[in-house]
Amino acid sequence: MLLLAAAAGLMIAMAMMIVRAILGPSHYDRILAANSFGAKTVLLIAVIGFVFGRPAFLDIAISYALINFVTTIALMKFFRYRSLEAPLTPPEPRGIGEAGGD
Amino acid sequence: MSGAISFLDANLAIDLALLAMLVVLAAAIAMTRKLLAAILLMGVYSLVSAVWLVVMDAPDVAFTEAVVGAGVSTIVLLGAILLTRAEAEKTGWGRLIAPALIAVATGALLVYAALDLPSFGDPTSPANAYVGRTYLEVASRDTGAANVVTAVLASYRGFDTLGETTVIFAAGVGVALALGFGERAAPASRLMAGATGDHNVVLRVAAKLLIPIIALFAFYVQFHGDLGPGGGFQAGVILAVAVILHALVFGLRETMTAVKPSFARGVAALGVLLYSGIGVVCIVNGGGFLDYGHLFTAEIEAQIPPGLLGDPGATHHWGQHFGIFFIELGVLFTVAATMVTIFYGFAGRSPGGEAKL
Amino acid sequence: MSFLLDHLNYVAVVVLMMGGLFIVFSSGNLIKRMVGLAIFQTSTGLFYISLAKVSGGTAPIMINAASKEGQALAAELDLAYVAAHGLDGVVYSNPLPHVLILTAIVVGVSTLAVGLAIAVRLREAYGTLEADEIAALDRETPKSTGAGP
Amino acid sequence: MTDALPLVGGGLAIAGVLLVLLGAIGVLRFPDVYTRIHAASITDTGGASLMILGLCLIAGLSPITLKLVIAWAFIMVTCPAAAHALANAAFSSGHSPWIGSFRIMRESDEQAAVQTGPQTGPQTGPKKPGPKKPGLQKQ
Repeated sequence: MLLLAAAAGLMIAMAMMIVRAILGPSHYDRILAANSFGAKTVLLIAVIGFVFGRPAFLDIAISYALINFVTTIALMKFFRYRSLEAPLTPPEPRGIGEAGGD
Repeated sequence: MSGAISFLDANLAIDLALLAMLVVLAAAIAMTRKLLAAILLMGVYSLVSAVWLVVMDAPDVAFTEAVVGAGVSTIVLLGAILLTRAEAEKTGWGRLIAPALIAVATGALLVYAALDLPSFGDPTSPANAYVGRTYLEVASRDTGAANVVTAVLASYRGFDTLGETTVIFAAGVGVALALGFGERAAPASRLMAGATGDHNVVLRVAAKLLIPIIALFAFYVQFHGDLGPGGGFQAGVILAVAVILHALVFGLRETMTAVKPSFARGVAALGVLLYSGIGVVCIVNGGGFLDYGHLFTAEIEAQIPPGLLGDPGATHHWGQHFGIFFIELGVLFTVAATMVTIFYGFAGRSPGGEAKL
Repeated sequence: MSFLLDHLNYVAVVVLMMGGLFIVFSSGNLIKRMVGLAIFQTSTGLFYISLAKVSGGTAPIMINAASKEGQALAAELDLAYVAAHGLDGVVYSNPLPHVLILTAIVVGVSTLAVGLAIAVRLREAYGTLEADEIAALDRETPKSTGAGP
Repeated sequence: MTDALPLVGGGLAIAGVLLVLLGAIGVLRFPDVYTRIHAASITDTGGASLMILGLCLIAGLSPITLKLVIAWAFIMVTCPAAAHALANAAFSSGHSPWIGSFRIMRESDEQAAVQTGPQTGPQTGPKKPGPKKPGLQKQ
């Protein structure tokens, strides 16, 4: 019963994220909402697994946690750099040459 | 667990709440003119529908929807917008009337038809009572796989899955023909992504940490597919996402030296070849196409030690077991390599100026 | 459960489908149309999965009915309901639609990519993504239609 | 003792959800991107930690606990990294915080301001810090 309440709370939080993703106003707000939505989704899937007695499906939650990150990076890179192919270089070297690269 | 609210009510409540979210999201996508917002909401839509699929007892489908809908399709759409433009033309209100009428009329017809369907969750409905029930009864015994979805996908309906895999391969070829293999990707030195003031060290370190873990997780999903949700399709997409993350953070050129476009192409073809090759081996050994019972001849089967996979007393299905294993491997190769090829095609086509060619 | 609740799932899925259809028809922009098509496709999948759901069922991944997990699941079930439908032990949902939709999703994203690739080429050839403008350009210069870059 | 563990776990999960809800309210109500990122990222990681700890208590010692811990580890790596990347991208593309422009911070680095200015020109369409403020304060 406690877990069911937890699932309900998570879904309310997800609905709030959807509102933020629709309203914007800037694209960064939308990415933030999508990313945060993904984090809540991970939790919701874990909780649902326990509520319905099959907690073995946590693999899906784990894959969400990973994929969500990649999508956020892609969106961020799109809005910031208008490119998917450009590398994210380290900041301008301040006297330390190429250190910190790869 | 049984308390004031029963299992079924909880299931239905979560189900309807998620469907309401989906409807809101679809309406928002229809309203917005900003394609970027539409794509972002599309990603959220996939996430919600994946949670809904978990509630509907379809963890395999949820897995696929999660990695495909929220991962690859968002990135592919972003790549397409990058090469075109991010805003749709405004359509006048007058232009919306006819589509709205069509949609409402079709919807009304479909709702009318849907009301004649057996009620939701009916175990005796024609869809659930016959072949699905039979699969549930025999699949585990026939193939030794606990996950009935994997058993049906790779064994009973193996021919269908071969077709799907080939379609994916063909789609990869189509994208490559239309957009190239990313050979226009600019050398890193020409790209000014590391604009002054950006601190990308955290991202680079996190990505370096995550890329091998994502790849490892892909293989876990691949080889765990018999026992839990997972399999070649999901694992292939996750593996491709690892490559895509590398390209996003370290640059496309860098990735192309690690995973060459020609290598990706080759692996995509190899996957389909492996899949159909297994089918041919079965024919050669006296069975039908993809008839795993004949994957190994009797002499080979006799040489496999009985306790190879744990319990020596259990009846084993070496043909089924290895057949499913290799076929999922073929699916993994094709899906991963095709997704990488598609990403190369979109990301490697430098925006702007190409129309003059 | 009432008749409406029994069919609400299908109705909601039909609404989603029509949302996709509306986007496809109403939007002139080719990429927006692809998004609409993707929504339509996803909701078709949702419809199949709703058909496959069995009340009180669980995911079609076999669990040992004697294990702790299996017993917990079986304890949730109404025994009369199980007996009336000729089921035994843990009830599973129908796996077949899951298989169909699983592959359809991956095929869907591949074909989406093909559609988007064609849209990108159209944009490169015509300089626009609006279907109306492309058609107008075609009518103006019928010769140049096939001559992409 | 063993009967109490699920209850404690459920309580922890509820506490985590309350934290997540607080963060969601913050994301909805805070006035600009940076404060929203702040609200979302802290509560997401904190709420996730509490919830997963609670679920671990419910699951007991089993492979599921291991998976929960793995999921937690991934959340703890990806969420802060994504939040950082987001804030960094918003900042360096010239997004002004609600309290005012951050040009003061940039004065030491005038060249950077000149360089990033035109580059980010086309994509700053939706940020309109001026007229945005009053509307959000009224909420």
